[in-house]
Formats: sequence, structure tokens, C-alpha cells
Amino acid sequence: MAVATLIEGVRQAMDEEMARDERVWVLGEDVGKKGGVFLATEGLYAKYGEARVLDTPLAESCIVGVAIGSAINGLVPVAEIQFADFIHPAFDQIVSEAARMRYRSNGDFTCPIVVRAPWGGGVHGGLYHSQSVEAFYAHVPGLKVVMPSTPEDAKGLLKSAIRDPDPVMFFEHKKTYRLIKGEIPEGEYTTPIGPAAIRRQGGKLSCFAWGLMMHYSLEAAEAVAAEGIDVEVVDLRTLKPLDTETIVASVKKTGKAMVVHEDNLTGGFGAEISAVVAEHAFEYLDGPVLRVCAPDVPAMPFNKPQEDAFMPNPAKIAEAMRKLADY
Amino acid sequence: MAVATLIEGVRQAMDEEMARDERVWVLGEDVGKKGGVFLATEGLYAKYGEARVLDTPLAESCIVGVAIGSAINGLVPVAEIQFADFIHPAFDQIVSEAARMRYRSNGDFTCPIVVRAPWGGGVHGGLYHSQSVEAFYAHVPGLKVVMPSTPEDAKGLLKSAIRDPDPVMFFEHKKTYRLIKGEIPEGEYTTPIGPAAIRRQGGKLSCFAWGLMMHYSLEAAEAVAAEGIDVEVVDLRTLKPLDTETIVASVKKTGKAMVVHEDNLTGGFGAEISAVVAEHAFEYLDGPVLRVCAPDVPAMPFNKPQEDAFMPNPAKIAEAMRKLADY
Amino acid sequence: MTLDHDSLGLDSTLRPPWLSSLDRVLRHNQSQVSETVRQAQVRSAGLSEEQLLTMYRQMVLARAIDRRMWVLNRQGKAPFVISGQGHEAAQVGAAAALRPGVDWLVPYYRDLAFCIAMGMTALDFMYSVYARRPDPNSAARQMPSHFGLKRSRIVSASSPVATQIIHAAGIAYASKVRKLDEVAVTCIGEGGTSKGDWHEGLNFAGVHKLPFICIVQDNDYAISVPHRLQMGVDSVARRAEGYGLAGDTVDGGDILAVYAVMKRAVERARSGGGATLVAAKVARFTSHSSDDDQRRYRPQEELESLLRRDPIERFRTLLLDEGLLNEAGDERIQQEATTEVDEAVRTAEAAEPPEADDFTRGVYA
Amino acid sequence: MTLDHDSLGLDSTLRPPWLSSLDRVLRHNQSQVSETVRQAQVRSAGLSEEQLLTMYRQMVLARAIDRRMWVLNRQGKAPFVISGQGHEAAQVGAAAALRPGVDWLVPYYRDLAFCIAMGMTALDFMYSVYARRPDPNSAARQMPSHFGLKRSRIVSASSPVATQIIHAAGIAYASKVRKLDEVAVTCIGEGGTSKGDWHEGLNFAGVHKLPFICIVQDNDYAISVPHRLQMGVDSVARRAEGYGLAGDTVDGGDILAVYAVMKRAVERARSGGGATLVAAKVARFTSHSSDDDQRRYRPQEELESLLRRDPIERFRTLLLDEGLLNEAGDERIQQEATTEVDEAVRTAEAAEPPEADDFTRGVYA
Ligand SMILES: Cc1ncc(C[n+]2csc(CCOP(=O)(O)OP(=O)(O)O)c2C)c(N)n1
Ligand SMILES: Cc1ncc(C[n+]2csc(CCOP(=O)(O)OP(=O)(O)O)c2C)c(N)n1
Ligand SMILES: [Mg+2]
Ligand SMILES: [Mg+2]
Repeated sequence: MAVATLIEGVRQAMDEEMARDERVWVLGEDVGKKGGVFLATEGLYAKYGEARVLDTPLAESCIVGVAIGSAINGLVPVAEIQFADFIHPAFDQIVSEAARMRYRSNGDFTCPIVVRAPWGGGVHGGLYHSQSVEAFYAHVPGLKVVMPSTPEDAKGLLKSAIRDPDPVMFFEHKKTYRLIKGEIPEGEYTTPIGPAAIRRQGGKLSCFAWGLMMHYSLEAAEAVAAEGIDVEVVDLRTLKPLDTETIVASVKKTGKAMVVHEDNLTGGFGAEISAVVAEHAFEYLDGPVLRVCAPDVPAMPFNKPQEDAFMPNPAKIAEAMRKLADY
Repeated sequence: MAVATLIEGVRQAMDEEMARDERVWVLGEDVGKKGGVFLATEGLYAKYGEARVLDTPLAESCIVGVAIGSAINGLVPVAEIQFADFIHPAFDQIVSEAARMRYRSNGDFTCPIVVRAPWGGGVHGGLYHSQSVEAFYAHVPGLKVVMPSTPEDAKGLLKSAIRDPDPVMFFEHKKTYRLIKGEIPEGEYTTPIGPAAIRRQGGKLSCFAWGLMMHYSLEAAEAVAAEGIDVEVVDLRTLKPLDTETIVASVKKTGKAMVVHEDNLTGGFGAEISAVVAEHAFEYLDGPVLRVCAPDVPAMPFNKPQEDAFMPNPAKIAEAMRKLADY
Repeated sequence: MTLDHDSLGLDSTLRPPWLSSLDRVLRHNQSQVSETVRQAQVRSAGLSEEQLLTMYRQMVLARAIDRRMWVLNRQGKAPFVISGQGHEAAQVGAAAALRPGVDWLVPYYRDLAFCIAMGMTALDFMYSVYARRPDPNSAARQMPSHFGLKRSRIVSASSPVATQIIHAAGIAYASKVRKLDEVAVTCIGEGGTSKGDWHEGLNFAGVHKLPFICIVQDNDYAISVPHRLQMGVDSVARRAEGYGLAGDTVDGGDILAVYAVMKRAVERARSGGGATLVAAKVARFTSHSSDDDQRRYRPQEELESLLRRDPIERFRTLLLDEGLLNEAGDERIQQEATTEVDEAVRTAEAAEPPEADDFTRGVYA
Repeated sequence: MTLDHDSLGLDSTLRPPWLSSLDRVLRHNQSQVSETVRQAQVRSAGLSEEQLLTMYRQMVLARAIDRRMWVLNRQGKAPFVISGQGHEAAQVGAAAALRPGVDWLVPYYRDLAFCIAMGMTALDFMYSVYARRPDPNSAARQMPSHFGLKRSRIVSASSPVATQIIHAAGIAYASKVRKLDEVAVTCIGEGGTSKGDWHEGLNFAGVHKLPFICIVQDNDYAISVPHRLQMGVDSVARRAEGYGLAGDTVDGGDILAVYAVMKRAVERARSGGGATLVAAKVARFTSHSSDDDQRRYRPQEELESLLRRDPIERFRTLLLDEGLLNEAGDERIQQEATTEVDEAVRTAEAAEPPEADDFTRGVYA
């Protein structure tokens, strides 16, 4: 097992799948010679050529629409949206088209595409290079939504996504790209889309998170552990399908639940976790279901003091853990 | 007070505001001579002329973008999206632009626009003329989201929306357009954006809803009242800002909560209501927070048996009320 | 075959007196075109007699189905109808240049005649009008005229206008990369060209010189919105050059002209010469759909003038004049179409609706 | 004034030997253009000596600010830099045809020189580079170069490419309806023209013959994506006709040519003649932004050739040859610019950052 960055896991997944299956191709802005603005596709252009590693026009609806069309005609596209913030113009293609192609044609036409996008903040990205977009897509039946938080998962889940017969939204937290390093198993493996992973066992309360916030939650859990608060941290990994079984089982055990996300509070996907808990684990609940989220402002500011103030962080999370433990 | 349909309330609001303030104008597909596909703008073209009642090209992003631009230059646009299903191409203009113009310019540029769209099903509309889209927008800071369910509110809230200094998404349930009749007060009035309305007082459980489902919930409440289950039905009217005070106060009183919506379950706005209850009314809760929603399929089918199966209805709602009351 | 006057939105009680005599006027006008011109047209088209008659049959069948839909709608059996009447020559002329089952059709809701010409049967379609379980388009999940037929490479269509244009570009890109000799044809109304997706799809096709053809069926209206409020130019084909596409504006009522334009476009596509944008000027005979009433926004003279633009009548006259068809043969074709439609209606009506609970199936694989 | 070689992405340790002599080559080449041609250019432009020198000063100031940003970036004081170097003639030439405070600029991120010419000061901008509280663009909420200045009618810009085009169309529609004598000008890169919003905005402007001008600053690259993968046509101005717009392709390195094109476009707009699409061919001197390294995708010869396309050097030579400027005067202009930038940097650096908690303010009125 070699230690690698999260983005290296992403890169390897595409490289291996392209080598394995010549129907797989990559498209997006700057994915070619430049290797992507984060270098997720570095080396692929040289290895597989322009037709399979295509720099598209600057048009996100086109990127997704071409991916859909190419999938209808036998290819397996991996579309990169340069920043999740710029996925909005493709909303219609994703929601009206990709998510419904199978359903509306009663299975005659399908849409095995992957849409990758770097999301999340804490990188001086300002209002338009920092956003969380998972809530929009996790709401849409027909899509799968995957949010890896470790290099191993990034690789294994992306390989699963590429092989998945349905459209998969694959969101990579850009701050974790190089910040998060971890072991990537040697050789061929995939990680199934669906199951959550319990990253830290604990008995006092359950904390659900994904992406960078999963790491911050782990940090916070360590901090409060010293105070005798034993937190279970669940990395959801996949928001759609959501592993409600693991969520409910964890709350049954701990009796308390909180969700952490970087997206703003109202209507964020944390609400869904809360709702699942409030409906299906109600009788085990010993306290309110807390959400630690960004406030309801349109996105995080560029200037550092305000960016810091916007982001949930280990300190804020630990505070909520204490509050919940004390309830 | 005259009894009128809900769509008549909508029409009157635009007519009166256009008469009152010449900066107000209406734009959208077929809003002109035809008066809109549902006739919400009937008569306005003849009265105010083409420049103020403009048939736009078939381009939703253009409709919203032109509205934004015209607002920057002193007009007060009311943009009609023909069906909420077709609002998706304007997602970027709404989320990235309208919602953030004030915030990103520190108040120097603002966006006093209204985007109206008919939503909801039960009208043989099939996959693309039946959708609920409120969850997408109620999640977005910078927007207001209004969902009237009575003729009086449709008129009063739309007038408030037109006068609001910020972008308002105004969603009208198309099945209620002519189905729901009610009194519209004579003379000038507005209904404030924000406060929910308790449509039926009750002590046994709280049921939160909007649009057509509000009426179905009232029906269901009457049905179970005969069985001694006294339901409080809260018409949220505005999802953003959300009247959490009324929600929490109602649950404090009844100890039990459920949400009904037509949108599919996962990540629907019902999750937010559940989450608010699970966090802020936890100590008063005597039962799980239930959600009665459409299942997680991409949208409602065209054929009647399946459309009926998709839609929540008074019977399904009553069943949930009984279950919750029995808990 | 006469026009369906009712479908002009003029219901029988309101039908104005001028309508009764218009068919005669129409036939008269058309026979004034010189015979030599017509014969030259037919010869130069490079279509066999059999092909020409097949095309005529397809148009007649499509019209017969279409008219029947409106009847079913008035009978309360078809809750929603959207029509292709007036567009048939543009569609069947285009289809004649394609290879069904090889080339792709990425259609829009007026493409009934196109789909028929590519292999859809009256029954396939009637199942969807009746929202019956065997509907091959969508298992009755979608409204009728949201076409999709795998065996004929007719790609499943949604309602949002213009999304399909990019799918066609993606299909064509795959054909090119996979070195498959296929052409992707996609249709849209002139209103749909205002959408961003139309632009993005055409631009992509231009960049990669794809085997892609976009046919804009320009009927002057997008529901009620007239051409002048839709675009600042007389024909969208003028946009072709700006994308590096070939462009043609064609009289979409002239089936042979459409065929000629499409034949060139298909040759261009298959020889690597790149994509083509065709603007076919057509007439929308009916209201936009069964939910619309075009008398609200189209002047009466305009509605009247439509009757002189029936592409089927025009082709019929040509075939009669050419001696490729006689009245008896025509009668037979009409009769066959009626029979096929009658049978389709009978079978569809008798078929089961979808199982209520089945609607949660097939969201994922 | 010399080019900022570092900003070519060639950092000093890697700077190849050829760079040292290029300035001379450049100056030599440009002085070979015949004097009479130049004088004719200047006269026919219809700009006063004062106006010409003002334009020169604006370019010099913009360049000085821009170069300083890169220095601040290397010093770790400016986390993000995106540049307008090489685009200045297109921007300042365009601005010269406008009335600041009356006409609207709906800008994109390379429009530093444009904004300067419309009334933004070096300090206004430096506040945003330093993300300081008094930043009039966005109170440091946005990244630098997301311009916005109410007093100069520079409309707040976001990051998503092309959304602004429709805003400009909406502004122009309001001007027309309100009968205000205003022109809305909006800028974008050639990459941005691939987006649906660009199309939708231009189409709307064409339908209503709006007082609208779209300037495409075509620098051959969208980050790393070359022109040939962006569009199937040499110049986007070829798309003008398809929208019912006037179209012009202009050498964006030639400030007087840009001015002439824009003057006509503004006259057209103000006289009700409709909208114009201008494609200005420019050179992108720097990497896309401080996060990019253009050596990864641009060949070295191409980077070298850029140095011969400096629009400021070109205008300077013209002014010198015309006798409108002498070396001493030029020196003074350069010096003034440096001083202004120095002062702006000093003041901005000393200013307070925004209050942390203040970020929840102003989401709604
Ligand atoms: C994105 C989107 N917006 C609006 C609609 C509603 N709608 C359906 S058809 C139509 C008009 C289409 O006109 P055109 O493209 O000219 O085609 P035609 O119907 O005339 O053949 C409209 C506005 C839609 N289906 N999709
Ligand atoms: C919708 C959207 N997609 C992607 C990006 C990321 N991005 C920023 S600038 C840029 C390239 C723009 O190229 P061009 O339009 O040619 O302008 P230039 O930078 O060359 O002046 C890209 C892809 C974005 N800002 N917005
Ligand atoms: Mg049309
Ligand atoms: Mg560029």
C-alpha cells in the first residue's frame, strides 16, 4: 500500500478504467494538455489522446449533454466540471435528462455517465469557487451522489461510479485534494457505492459528515475524547443512495445525533439526515438532532476573516459535541 | 369580498401593481396576446402594451437574466416561467446571479425581481409538467420562496413579492389555479412574506403543508376529526424565510409533527421542517416526525393509475395522521 | 384527403363560411405550376417510384393518425394531443435521406411523421396516446409525442425544449470516435433555437465537424410567440456559418426540396465534411396542442392562408400529375392508412393501462 | 515601459536567453510602419490630442497595476491574481467611445483597463486585491477582478462565465423602454461565447435592436483550451448576422481601430440601429491566472511571439512618431502611474480587513 493524495486516487481511477475499457473517455474544460486545473487528469491526454481526453468548449450544459449522448451511443463518459460552482448551467441536463433517461424510456435508453466536480471551501475561492452543491443533486431520484473523503475511497468509489449503469455525481472536496493523504491499496479494487463507513467508533453520540467536514469531525472527536466524550464519526461517503441503516443503527447505539456540513444550513442535506433520524430513530433519541453548518449566506467570502468565520471547523464542531453530550 | 379563483388572485396582483407602478413589467413565454398558457396574464397585454407585457424568446435563462438586468436599470420585472419544470435552465441565473447580486456588491446592486412559475401535479402533466421545485430554491440564501395556497394569499403575497427589494420565487400550484376558490378582499391589501397561517386549530398533532397538499391535509384533518383526532394544519405559505416560530410553537402545543409534500421524499423541503422540529422542539416531541411525500421516482407518470399512485392524497395523509396520533 | 379544419382551432360550430370552398381553391392553385417543372423535380430527386410512393404513404399515415388523435381528444379518450400537421413533408423528406436503424433520430414532439418514416407503427404510437402499458415510447410514463423507439434508433425525448440537440452532438461524437458510419439527426422548432442548449450543441458539432444534422422546423410560432419576437433574423440557417456548419433554408412544404437538401447534408456528414443546419419553413395547421387555441393570437387571414400550404396535398398533386399515382391508387393509400389507424386504435384501446404500483420500478438499473 | 516577462509564466530562474533582446526587436519592427499611415490613422480617429494621451495614461496605469498584482502575489500578499495584460488597447479603445457614468459596463475579469478608463481608481482596485474592507467592488467578499462600481455604472460581476451578457441585454432593454440615451457594453472572452447564456443574450439584443454591444476579447485561449477546440470558426463576429446584429472583427492590439469600430457601434446603438458584436483579437500575455502556468500548454515560440504584440508599446510608438508624446513626457506618465500604484498599495495595505462577523450582513435588504 502506497500513501497518496486524494486527487491521486481520483487520477488513478480514471487512468485504470481508461486502460481497462476503451469506451471510457474524459471530457471537460482544460482536462487535456493541462491535465485539469487541479491536475486530476494529468498524464491522461498524453496516454490516451485527444479523442478520449477532450478539452471541451466552455459550456457545462454541453459537457453533460455530450456525455449523455455519447453514453447513448456506447461510450462511458467521465465529465469534469471545473468547479462545482459552475455546474449550475448543466442543472437541466443533469436533472431533466441524465436522471430520467432510464425511467422515461422504461429502460430502453440509459445514462451511464459520471459527472465529477471539485467542491467546497477554505481555499480563498470566494463566492464562486467554494460552494457545496450536494443538496441539489441528492434530492433528485435517478442520480447517485458520491462524496469520498479518503484517497482509498476516492479511487475505489470513482471506479465503481465509472462502472455504474446509472448517472453518478462524484463530488471531490478540493481542499482535501492534497491535504488528505492515505494509503491506496495495491492492485485492482472497487469500493461499493452506498455503504457509509464508521471512521471512529463511539458510544456517546453519532456525528455524520462527508468530505472535509468528516476530517474536521474526527479532529473534533479526538479533542472531546480527552474530556470523556466518546463520539462515533460516520463518513456517509454516498448521499444517494443514503445508508439509512447505518445511520439508524448508530443512533440506536448512541441515542444522540448530529450532522456536520459545509453547505448552508437551511435545506442542506443535513436536514435529510435529521429527518431520517427524527422519523426512524425517534424512540432511541436522547437529545435534539443538531446541525453544524455554514450560515445562510450566499457563499463564503473571499477575505480570510470572513471565510474563516463562514466555515465550520473542529472547534465549532467540538462545541456542538459538548453541547449535545451535555443535553 | 368576491369569490374568485386562485389564478384570478395572481392576475389581479399583477394588474394592480402594473397600474400602480409603471416600472413593473411582465415577461415570459406566451404572456402577451395569449395571456399565458394558464391565462394568468390575461388582459395585461391589451392594457399595458407589448413593451411591458413581453413575449420573450423561448429561453428561460434569458428570461431571468433580462429580468435581472432590467431590475439593475430601474424596472421591476415579474418573470413567468411557463412551467416550473422548465425553470432548470435558469438555475444558474437564479442561484449564482439573482440570489447574490446584493451580497456580492455589498448592497450596491440589487435584484428586486419576481420569478413566477406554476408547479405541481395531478393534471396529467407527466414527467415534465408536474414537478415540485421548491426544495432547490428554498435552500438558496438570497432568495425568498413563496407558495400561496388560497386566492387571497396568492394576490396579497404576489403584491408583496413585487414590492420586495429582493428576488422572490413565487410558485403557484397549477392544480389549485381553478380548483381553489375563495374570497379576495376588496381594495388594496398585501400579505406579508414570512408568517405561516394556521388554517385549522388542533391539539393532537401538527401537520405542515403548502400548495395543493395544504388543502388535502385539511380534508384529511376533517376526515380524522370524526375519529377524534384533532389536527392542527399549518399552511407555511413561505418556505424562505421559514416561520420556524409558528412551527415550533405548534409542536410545543401538540407534541407531534408531520409534513406533507408532493415533492419526492429524500431531500425535499419536508426534511428541513423535520430537522427544525427535531432540533428546536425536541423536548416537546411525543412521536417521530413523519413525512408524507411522493416516493423517490424522477417525477409523476402521465398515465392515470400511476399518477394517482404517485400523488399524496387525503387518504394517505389521513392514514399518517392516524398512525402518528396512535403513537 | 382533406385538411382537418377542426384542427385549425375552428370547431364546427364556429367554422366560418369561407372554409367550405377552400379545398377547391387550393387544388386549383397547385395545378397551375407547370408540369415540366414538376417532372424535372421528380427526376432530379433521384428517388424511385417506389420510394416516392412510400414517402407519400408515410405522410398520409402520419396525417391520419394525427387527425384521429384530435378526434380521440374530443371524445375524452386522449387527454393531451400535440400535432405534426403541416410539418409532414419536412419530416418525411428528411427521413428519406436516412437509413432507419443505422442513423439516429433525436426527435421533438412534432416528429410523428418522421418517426413513422423511421419505423414507428401506428400502434406503437396509439399505445402512448391511450397511455397503455405496451407503449414502447415510455410505457405510458410520458405524455404522447414524447417519442422514443430503441429498435429504430429514435432516442427518448423529454419535454424541455432543446436539450436533445446536445445529445445528438454527443451521439455523433461517439460515432466519429468509434468510426461508425452513422449520422445523428435532430429536430426542433424555431422557438427552440433561442435556447442555450441549441447553441452549445451546434457549436460542439461545428468544432468537431460531426456527422450531425439539425433540422429546425420553422412554423413561425412558438405556441403564440411569433417569429419576430423569437429572433432578429428571417431564417436561423443564417447562423450556420458562425458555427462552421453548412446551412440551408428550404421550403418545408416541398418534400423533394427537403430530400435534396438532406441528401447533401447526409453525404457531407458521412464523408467527414461536417455538420449541417437546415431551416425548413413549414406551416403549423393546428393549435400548439390540445391545450391551446390559436385563434387567440393568429389572425383569421393567416389561418385561412395555411390551407393553401398543405404539404400532403402538394405532394399528391405532384404524384398525380407525374402519373405516379391515380385517384384510385390514392384512394387505396388513404384507405390503408385509415384501416391501420382503426386497428391501432382498437388494439390500443383494448390494452391494459400500466400497473399502478409499477411506477416505482426502473429508477435505477 | 517593458513587458512583464515574468508574467509570461517564465519565472526569472527559467527565463530563456532570447527574452533579453526582444524589446529591441519589437520596437524596431513597429517603427517600420510608415509614418504617413500612422498620421492618417490618428487624424481620422477624430480624437483630440488630450483624449489620446488620456487613453495612453489609462493603459499605462492599468498595466502598472496589473504588474504590481503579480509582484504582490509572489510576495504572498495577493492570494489570487488574474490579469488583463495584452488586452488594454481593446478595452481602453472601447471605453473611449463611451460616456462614463451614462453608459453601462457589464464587465468580465480581464477588464481592469476598461474599468480604469470608466472611472475606477488604482486604490478602488487595490482594496480588492488586498481584500480590504473599503473595497468598493464587493467589500472584499469577491475575489479581485470581480469588478463592480456603482458610481461608474460598472455592474457587479460574478465568476460564472457569460451570465453577464444577458444582464447587459436586460439593462439595454430597460434603457430602451425608459427612453434613456444609454448604451450597455459587455465583455467576455472567446471561450465564454460557447455558453448558452451568450447566445440567449445576443439573441434577445437582436430581437429588440437594443443599445447593446458585446465585445469578445479573443485571446485564443480559454485557460488552456485553444480556439480550434472552442469554435469551428475563425472569428465569433461571424455570428452577428445570425442574430440580426452588426458584426466586426478588429485587431484588438490597435487602439484606434478598436475606437473606430466602437464609435460606429455606439452611434448605431444610440440611433436605434441596434446591437453590435465586436470580436477583438488580443494577446494574453500572462498565464490565465496566478493558479495557472501557461508553459504547460502553449509552445515557447508562441509565448515569444506575444512580445511583439504589446498594445501599449504599439500605441506609445504611434504617439511618439506622431509627436504627441516625447520620451520625457512618456517618462512622466510612467512615473505618475507608478506613484499612483505605490500610493494605492500603501493605502490598501494599511486598510482594515473586513470584520469577521460582518459576513452575515446584507443577504437581504
Ligand atoms: C425549456 C422549455 N420551456 C418551455 C417549454 C414549453 N413549450 C413547449 S413547446 C413550446 C413552444 C415551442 O415552439 P417551437 O420551438 O417553435 O416549436 P413548435 O412547437 O412551433 O414546433 C413551449 C414554449 C418547454 N417545453 N421547454
Ligand atoms: C461557467 C463557468 N465555467 C468555467 C469557469 C472557469 N473558468 C474561468 S475563466 C475560464 C476560461 C475563460 O476563457 P475565455 O472566455 O476565452 O476568457 P479569457 O480568460 O481567455 O479572457 C474558465 C474555464 C467559469 N468561471 N465559469
Ligand atoms: Mg415553432
Ligand atoms: Mg480567451
